Order: sequence, then structure tokens, then C-alpha cells
Amino acid sequence: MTVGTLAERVRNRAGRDAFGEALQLIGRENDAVVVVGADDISSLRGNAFAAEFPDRAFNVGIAEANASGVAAGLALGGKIPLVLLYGFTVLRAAEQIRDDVCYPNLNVKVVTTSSGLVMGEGGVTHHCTEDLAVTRSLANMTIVQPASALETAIVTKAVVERLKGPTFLRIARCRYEDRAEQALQDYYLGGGAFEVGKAVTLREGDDITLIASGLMLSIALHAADLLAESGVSARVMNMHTIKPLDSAAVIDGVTQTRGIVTLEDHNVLGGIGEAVCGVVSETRPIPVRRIGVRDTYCAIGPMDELFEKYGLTAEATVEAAKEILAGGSRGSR
Amino acid sequence: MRSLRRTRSAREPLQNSERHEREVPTVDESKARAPRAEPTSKLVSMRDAFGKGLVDAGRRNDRIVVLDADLASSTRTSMFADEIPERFIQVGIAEQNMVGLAAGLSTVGYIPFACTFAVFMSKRACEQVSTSVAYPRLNVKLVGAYSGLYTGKTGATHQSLEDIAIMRAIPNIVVVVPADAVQLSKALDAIVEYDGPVYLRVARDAYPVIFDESYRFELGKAVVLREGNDASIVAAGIMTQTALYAAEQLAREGLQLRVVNVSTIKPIDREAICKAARETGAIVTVENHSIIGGLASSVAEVVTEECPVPVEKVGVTDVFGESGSNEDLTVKYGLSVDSVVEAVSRVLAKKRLGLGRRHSTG
Amino acid sequence: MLSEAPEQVAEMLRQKSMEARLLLINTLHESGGGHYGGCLSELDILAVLYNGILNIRPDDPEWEGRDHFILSKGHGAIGLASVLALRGFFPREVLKTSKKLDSCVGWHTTIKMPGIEHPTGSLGHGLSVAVGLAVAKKLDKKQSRVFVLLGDGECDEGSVWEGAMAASKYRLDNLVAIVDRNGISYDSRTEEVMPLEPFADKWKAFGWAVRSADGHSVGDLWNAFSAVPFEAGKPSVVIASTIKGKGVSFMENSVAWHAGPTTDEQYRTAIKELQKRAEVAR
Amino acid sequence: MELSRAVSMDYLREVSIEARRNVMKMITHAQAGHVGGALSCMDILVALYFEVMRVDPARPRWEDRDRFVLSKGHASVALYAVLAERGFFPKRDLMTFDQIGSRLQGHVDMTKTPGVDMSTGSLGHGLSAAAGMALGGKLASKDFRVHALLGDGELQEGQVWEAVMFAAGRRLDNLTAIIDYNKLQLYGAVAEMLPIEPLLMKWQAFGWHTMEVDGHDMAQIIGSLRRAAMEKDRPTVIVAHTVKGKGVSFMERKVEWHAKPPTHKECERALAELREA
Repeated sequence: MTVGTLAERVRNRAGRDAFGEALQLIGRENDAVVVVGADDISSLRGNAFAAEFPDRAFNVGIAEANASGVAAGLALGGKIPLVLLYGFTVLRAAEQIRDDVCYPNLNVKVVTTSSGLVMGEGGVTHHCTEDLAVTRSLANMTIVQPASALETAIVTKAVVERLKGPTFLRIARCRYEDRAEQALQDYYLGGGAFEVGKAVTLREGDDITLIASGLMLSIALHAADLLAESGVSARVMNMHTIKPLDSAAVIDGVTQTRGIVTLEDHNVLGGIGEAVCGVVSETRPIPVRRIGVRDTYCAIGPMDELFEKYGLTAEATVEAAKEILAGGSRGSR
Repeated sequence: MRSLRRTRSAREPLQNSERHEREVPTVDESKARAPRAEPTSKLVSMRDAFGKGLVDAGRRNDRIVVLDADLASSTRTSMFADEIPERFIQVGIAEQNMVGLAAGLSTVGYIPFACTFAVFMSKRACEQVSTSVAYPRLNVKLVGAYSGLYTGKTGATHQSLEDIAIMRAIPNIVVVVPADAVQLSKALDAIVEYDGPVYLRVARDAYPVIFDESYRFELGKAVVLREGNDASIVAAGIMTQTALYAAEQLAREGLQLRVVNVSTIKPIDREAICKAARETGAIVTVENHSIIGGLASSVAEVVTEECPVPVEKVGVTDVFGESGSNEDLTVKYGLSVDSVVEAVSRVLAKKRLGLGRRHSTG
Repeated sequence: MLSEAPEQVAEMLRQKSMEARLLLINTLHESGGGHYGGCLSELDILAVLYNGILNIRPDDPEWEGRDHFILSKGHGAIGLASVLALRGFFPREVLKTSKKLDSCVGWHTTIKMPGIEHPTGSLGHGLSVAVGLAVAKKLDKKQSRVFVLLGDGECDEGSVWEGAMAASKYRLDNLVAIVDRNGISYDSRTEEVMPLEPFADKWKAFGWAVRSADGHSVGDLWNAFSAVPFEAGKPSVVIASTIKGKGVSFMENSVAWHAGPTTDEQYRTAIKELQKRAEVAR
Repeated sequence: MELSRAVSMDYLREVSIEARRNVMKMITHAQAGHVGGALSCMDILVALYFEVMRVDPARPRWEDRDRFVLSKGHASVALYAVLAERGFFPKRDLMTFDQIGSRLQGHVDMTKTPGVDMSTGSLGHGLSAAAGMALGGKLASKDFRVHALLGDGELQEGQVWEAVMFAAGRRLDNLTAIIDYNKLQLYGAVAEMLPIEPLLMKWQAFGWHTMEVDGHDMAQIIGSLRRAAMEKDRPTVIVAHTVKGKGVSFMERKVEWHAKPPTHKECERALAELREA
């Protein structure tokens, strides 16, 4: 299937729908692909796959630790299991993912579509702003977070077909915003490739570097537009692979611009911001500001309003960028 | 650890760190004070110090209850079970349940210490820690024993290299990592006083004592153990000793290293880190943990946000550990004095290149 | 496979098990100690499985048609290693490397060791993995069976019951769980730490076909394992009554000998006792 | 101080209808919330808060109160409606449900809502916390009881069985677990997802005193809760057979109404049905 056809199929779809679509396609092409869910297969849009391949979809009930262990066993038996989990249940199954998947380096894909604040109204226990901290800390783990419906489909196919080993796929439950959809459509239809561990610079700029992925990419693009209006040239990087981080791309940002702003729908501790700070401080220290949830449990409410309330916005990004360029030195705490 | 055996004789007699009586401070000091900056030759077991400290705390405060998941003899909560059996709760091998129980107990006014190995506390019971304890901000103390690489040859499944990363990313949790038996028992007192969730990371084996009895522990405060301006070594936990040895070795080569001990990793002492960054221009972090998510990340975040200087990291480089003696593991996983010395020379090279000066607006 | 002459089979199994005990004690002593209690309690079970039940090829541990085994009680690693070595998965000398870095011999299982399918150590994981493996075998319509050995204290873990529920849902009659019911976990006796009885009822209530066996009678074990699945469409569990530290008098049924080092004298006593038993048995 | 009121069954039924109506209004207004599971457990909550439990709405943190843990935290709206009805907070607050800044969170939050004894939302946690409270009560020689309401699908979580084993091992006879056995979970029938039967046998094998009731028969519910309080040396579980979406004909026994908010039109229809009931 060409990228063009794929793009048609997932146009205007939510992230999880694009995932479901891709999953079904992969299922047809490779009968080793199986799905393990914890009473959430439909929530993660694995239902089309489950309907077409009932023998290859396993709902083990509300038992995420077991789901992860079962997936490990399936991988041992030569299958390529995708474990579908709610974001916060990555924490519930953290030790099984560590010991049974990552430690023996098994080919298990952990997929969530409700990480971050996307389940805004669902309540604090269903928010998940710690999952990247948990998965990043696990050796052997690869973490990928797509930023548009098309990228979701491309990434899903790629990690199943080409990437052997433990992978965490962090997909959005909702629609991605048009800015990111458009930018990535242009990129992929224009012949751009998805390569694990290779960030994509979507926009060039030499004053400041904005690093984002997932739902935050369109906010970064928006911020870049706003910055351009005030004469600041911002580079925008789609950091779809969060681990291993593309340190070369970060270093380019470090050497070619005057500062970095990271964006994530996650605690600023443990996620992309932390990863970037780690590279920057080892290379050539320039100021970094982290946009994200500042180490708190969020209130409930629609995701967009939560983004406003907790400063996950283009405006906050612009402000952080300007502060860096003005040479201000303060903690954003 | 081989590297730690290079200890020289103690300069002053070691005060008995194993005393049980509550220390009554005679001087009213509001700040944590800098202790002796030299590891003594006296080795004191961290887990024993924890076990004893817990018994002391339990005797003074009858709201303290201790829970353990069938590892009491290893974590040394067995001491509490022996002394105060009526407030010891054996939950069996069921860590998730243990954390939930502790949450429930705290709502009735108890101060529960839920204890198991660090790996199980942070990963097996990870979501329970977040949802049942941290989110309602309950007064539960979570203890991760057998932390880091040195877990008595138990191998990768029992080595906890991610616990700080995970606990740190969970809001409302204070993360405390003591460096020696004295700091540990003093931290215990502070933790009991503090009303809120705390993660206390305890090491298994015996390590040289650094702090003397006059040391006063303050949550959230780092202490400078050794002054110097060429670069800083920021160390946490039992690696603080390693940092001091490295500083000593480098002093013989004419370099003056500042050694900062960070015992509260979250909230981190931003002031002390920035001061070290500004005054010494380069930092090496040293910890018995993955370099992802722990002390290294905390320090990197602070400096890149506030006072960019080069940072080099000594810790486990994102790999699983294995069974082995502490000595072998130290060398293989790069936690030796030599590793610290090498990291210092790397960071000094970057400092000399002027990296970090351009935007370091101090 | 060996049903022709039960007496001879039993004799062979007993001998294998005795050899494994001696090798285990030697290995543990040389490496400065280890999990004596649980290794000794599981040994007869492992000896029967590897020498009389499991369809395996020691010279080709990855052989496709093999039966699978997962040691969920990962701290019994050296017990399993001793049995594997004697069965020819690797030379006995490998066991002498336990003190060395990069060795495949650790306090808990490692996948570096030939014959080990999955690393374990943290309790409560093995059953879920075994369920996944058994599901995969069913999918592929393979005859291979999956055996998993759990400790009894391990059954305090909720994840064990998650796995138990799933196995019953998927009607995994190619899955056999064995519980090494030695009655002692780390801190104390299981019934003090966390009462497990009525233990068989719990498994039955979770949809398993249950059988009890004397975990030190090779004949009893062999009969039980040969009869799986106990019921078509159900996973089978064998609750094997064992004695922690079995075979070394001062270790038997003692909470203190979950793990630890042995003095040279204790070591000599243990070896002497085992040799004596071996002679008597002969 | 009134510990319990002598009230007629009719009154309790009225309360539960009123609370159900408020659930409909809240969910419709917020366009969020779990309606099916809220309606199925409503009669149990009313029985607890209006008849069985020793509580004082003026002192929600009163030390000697009976405790309640809503382990199936997604049924928050049901608990809010009952707490408001009982006077823990003004009924007008109900319409703030799920709005930003509200004290009525999507899943219950003890730090925000008066009368909520434990924060929950992620399944499988509640019984452990309840066991901890019960244990705390025993340690402190208090005579309060702890009730935990669990969903049926929730029993698939291993942590529940850890807590079940523990509570029996510790002989926590001051603990009652109630299972809202409405037979449906998010994705379908519990029996198809991961069968939990034989349910009573499981709890008995784990050492609990078991009872089975019709979870919409007020007299049966109250009777069983009272009997549970008399049981010595072991905790009690009450398996309450309920109907998901109970009280609204077009929602009853329908998986799709697990968390779908009704339209205003559907809401009106439901309110009318409830008024007639």
C-alpha cells in the first residue's frame, strides 16, 4: 500500500482510528501479529482486527500485569504481540513490562492511546503524565510517539514490520490538529521517510529550536508561526522517537540555535524535556525551557482547557522562547 | 566495594551511629550544617541502620506502623516486627495490596511505612503508589530497600536502577536517598515529621560513615562536603563516598573539587546546584542508578534551565545489570572512583573549551 | 515415554535427583551460598520433569517441538541449573562460574543459560508468561506443552490469580502449573505470612483441574505429570507437597535456610548425609 | 447526633429515584460520566448512606464514622448524587460535575469532595485501601465498619485477590465488600471477557463469609449489610445482582451505556420514566 492510499484511508481520523486501521492492514499481511488487551481492545480500536481475526485477539480481562506477561509468552512462541493498554496501566504493569518484555528483549509492542491528558474529563486517575518516565527508564525499550493520523499508520506499520524488540507506541485517542496533520502529510507524501530514532526537522530556523512530538507538535508549529510574526526564526523538530533520542538532531539545535524549548503532554520530569536536558548539558550548555505538566496532578476538564490551564500552549512556548533569547535566566518553577 | 577500601584512618573517633536515644540538639541551627568531609573507616550496614532507626521511631511515635511483603528479614523491618509486633503488618508477597493497605491505614491517622525492595516498590506497585498514595497525597512512607546495583548478587530482576526516575515523575512524592547510616537515621526522623508521601531509598550493604552525629538533616537541602572551585561533583546516596575519594585523588593532582551531597532528589535543592554551577562552571553527577531519570536528570534540568554549564554523568548507562559481587559490578558498570575521575577530566575539558559560558548569565 | 517398567524408571529418577542434589550443594557452597531451601524442595519435581516427562533435546535447547518449562520461582535457579547440567544442556563445569561476572549462573535464572526460556526472579510473573506461550502453541496447533513451577508463597501475588483466571478462560489444557508447596516463604511459614489454605479450593474456584502429589516421591510426581491434562479443556495444576531444604537434615523445614551461606563443616555434613541417603536408597 | 434513622423502605426508594434523576442530569449536563454502572449500584449506595452507615454529613472527617470506598471509582456520579442528597454538600454543586475546577471529579477524589473517604478511579485498588482502613480501625480499637463497593469486571485485577486473601488472613470482620454484579464491563459481558464465575466459590475459597442478594431490593440489601456486621472473625462479601442502567428502560443491560452521555432528549425520556417509577 502506498503512502498516498494510506493517507486517504486515515484522513481526518483520530489517532486511535488510524492505529486500528493500520493494525488491521498489518494483520492481513502478517499472521504472526496478535493483539492482547485488558478489556480495552475497542477503546484502542483493535476491534476491527479482533473481528477479522478473532483467533488472534486476546482480551485477558481487566488484568494489565497479566496482559503484559501473556504478551511476553506469545512473543516467546514466535508471535508479534501488541499489548493494548490504557496509559495509566503502563504503570500498573511496569514490572511485567520491565522483567518479562524488556529484560529478555522480547518483540512486544506496548500501545496506549490515552496517555497524557487526552482523557481529560475521565478524571485524574485516567490521566497519565508519568508513562514516559517509566518506559524511558527501562533499558532496551524504544519509544515512538506519532503526531498525525498518517504518521500513526506509518509508524505502526514500521515498528511492527521493521523494529524487533520492546517498543512503546504512544498514540493519541483524539484527532491531531490540522497544523500537524498538514505538515506531516506534506512531509510523507513529499517522499519523507520514517526512521526510528531519527528526528524530522519540519521547519528550519536559527534563533530557537522547538522539540515536540505527538499532540504537542501542532502547538510547536503554531508557536513557530507566532514567533515568526515577531521576527524570531524557530526550528521545529518532530521528535517522534523519544527513546533512543536523536541526540545528533538535538546537538544541531544546540550548536545552530540559541536555545531549546521542549513540549510534551507529560510531566516535565521524566519525559522529552528531561531527555533533551540530558543531551544538552553534556554537549554544549545552552538554555532549555520545558513546556509540559509541571509535576502536578491535573484537574479534570476537556484536554484543550487543561492544556490552557497548565501552560501547554503556543503562547507559553513563545514566552519561553523569548525569555531564552532575552537572556533571562530563571527556573520556570 | 573495592574502591571504598582505600579509606584512610579516621581523623576523629567515630561517634556511635548506632545509638538509639533521641538526639537532643544543643545548638539551635536552622540550616543543615556541613559535616566532616571525609569517609571514616567505620563501615555501618545501611539496612541495619534503617531497621534500628525504624524501631527507634516506632518507640517514640505510636502512630507508626510497618508493612512488609515477605522480605522483612532482608529489609530489616524484622527488627521492628521483633520489638513492636503489634504494629507490624506482614502482607505476604503482594506489594500492590501493601501500598493500598498503607493508604487505607494513613486515612485512619497512622503513619505507615510500606517496605519492600526498591524494584518492587517502584514498578510492581507503581500505579498504586501514584493513584492510592501520591494523588490523594496521603501520609505514607514508601521504602525501597536493596536499591541500585548492589543487591547481593540477586541479578537484574532485583536490581533497581529506575526507582528514582519513576518516583520522581510521580507528583507529590518527596524522594530521599541517604548516603550513610547517620544521614539515614536522621532522615528517618525528618520523614516521620513530614506530613506527606515520601520515598526513602535504602542501600543494602555496609558503607563508610561520612556524617558525624552533629549533622542535622533537612529535607530538600543539599550539603557541601568539600569546598573547591575547579568543578563540582554532585553525588547522592552511597556514591557520595566514591565522590569524596575521587575528589581526594584529584586534590593530589592539584585540582580542587567541590563535593555536594544531594540527599533529597525531589524536590531538588536548586539553589545549591546553581551555586555549584556558577561558582565552579562544571558538574559531574554520581549515582547508583540509571543516568536516565535520577540525579543526573535532575541536575541537568536545573542547570539547563537556570545556569547552563557542562554536566557529565556517572551512573548506569541504560542497561540491565546482572549478578555479581559489588566490586565486579562497580568496575563493569562504571561506578568506580576511576570512572568519576575520568568524568571530571571530561567535564573540565568542556569547561576549558568555554562551553557553557556563552549563555551562562549567572 | 517410560511407562514400561515403573520400578526401573523410579529408580533412575531417584538417582538423577540425588545426583542433582549433590551437584546443587557443591555449586551453592562453592559460590558462597544461595537459596538452599527452595532449590532442595523443588529438585525432585525438576528431576522428574527433565528426566521423564518433558519432551526436550538437550543438544538442541531451541528445538521447535519441545515442551516448554518456566521456573516462575526464579530463586530456584541453581536447582534448575543442576538438573539441566546433568541432563546435558551444558557441561557441569559451567556451574563453577557462578561467582564470575558475565556468568549464566546467578541467584535467579538468566536467559544466557542453555535451556532457560525466560528470565525470572521477581515473583508472580511466570504463570502469565506461560499462559501466553500456551496460547501461542494452541494458535500454531502445536502439541508442545508448557510447564511452569511456582513457589507457594508466590501465590500471594495477585498477578498469579490474573494468570490463573486467563488460563481457565482460554481452556489451556496444554498448560501445567506445579506449585512447590513447601509451606515456607521468605520471612516465615506461609500460613503465618499469608494463609493460602484451602489452597486446592482456590485453584478449583479459578477453573483449574487440581491434583495433589508428594513432591518428593518421584513415582507420585511421575504419575501426576503423566496424567495431564487432568480434564480436557482445563489447565492442570499439581500441588506438590514438599519440604523446604529436603535432604539436608539441618535445613529441612527451616525458615532460616531460605537462603544463606554454608560453612565448610555444614557443607561436609550435608554431603555426607546425602551420600548416606543415596546408599540407603540403593 | 443521629446515627441512623428509622425510615421506611418507600422513603429510601424515593431517595434512590431522586438520586438517579440527578445522575441523569449531571451526566447530560457534563456530557461525560459513567451512567450504566452508576445506576446499577445506586440502591446499594442509598441503603448504605441512608440506613446502614454511621455518618455525620456535618463532620465528613469524623474519626468514628463508618467508611465507604467506591472501588469502582467511575461510578462517581452515583456517589455524588447520594452524598448531596444526604447533605454532605449542596445539591447545586452537582451540576459542576466534571468541569474544570469542580470538586466533583470524574473519578472520586477524597481531597476535593466532602464525604469521599478514598480517591479511586483505576480499578482494583479500593479493596486494599478499605482493608487498610479496617485494619487501622482494629489497631486503634475503633468500632467503625468499612464498606467497599467493587465492580464485577474489577475482580479480574489481581490486586483484588491480594486484598481478599489479606482481609481473610487478618480476620477483618469489620470489613464488608459489596460486588455490583451487573454482568457487563466496558467491552461486553463479563462472562465473555474473562469469566469470574464461580464467584461465591472463589470468595469462599479465599476465606470470606458470602451472601447473595438482589441489588435492587432495598430490604434485601439492608438485611445483608446488617448480617455482615454480625459476622465474627471473617470479612463478608455481598454479591449483589444488579442491572446495568437500572431504572431507565432503554439503558438497562446495554453495554453501550457504560459511559455514553445521553442527549438532552434521551435525558428527558429517562427523567420521565424515573418520575413514573
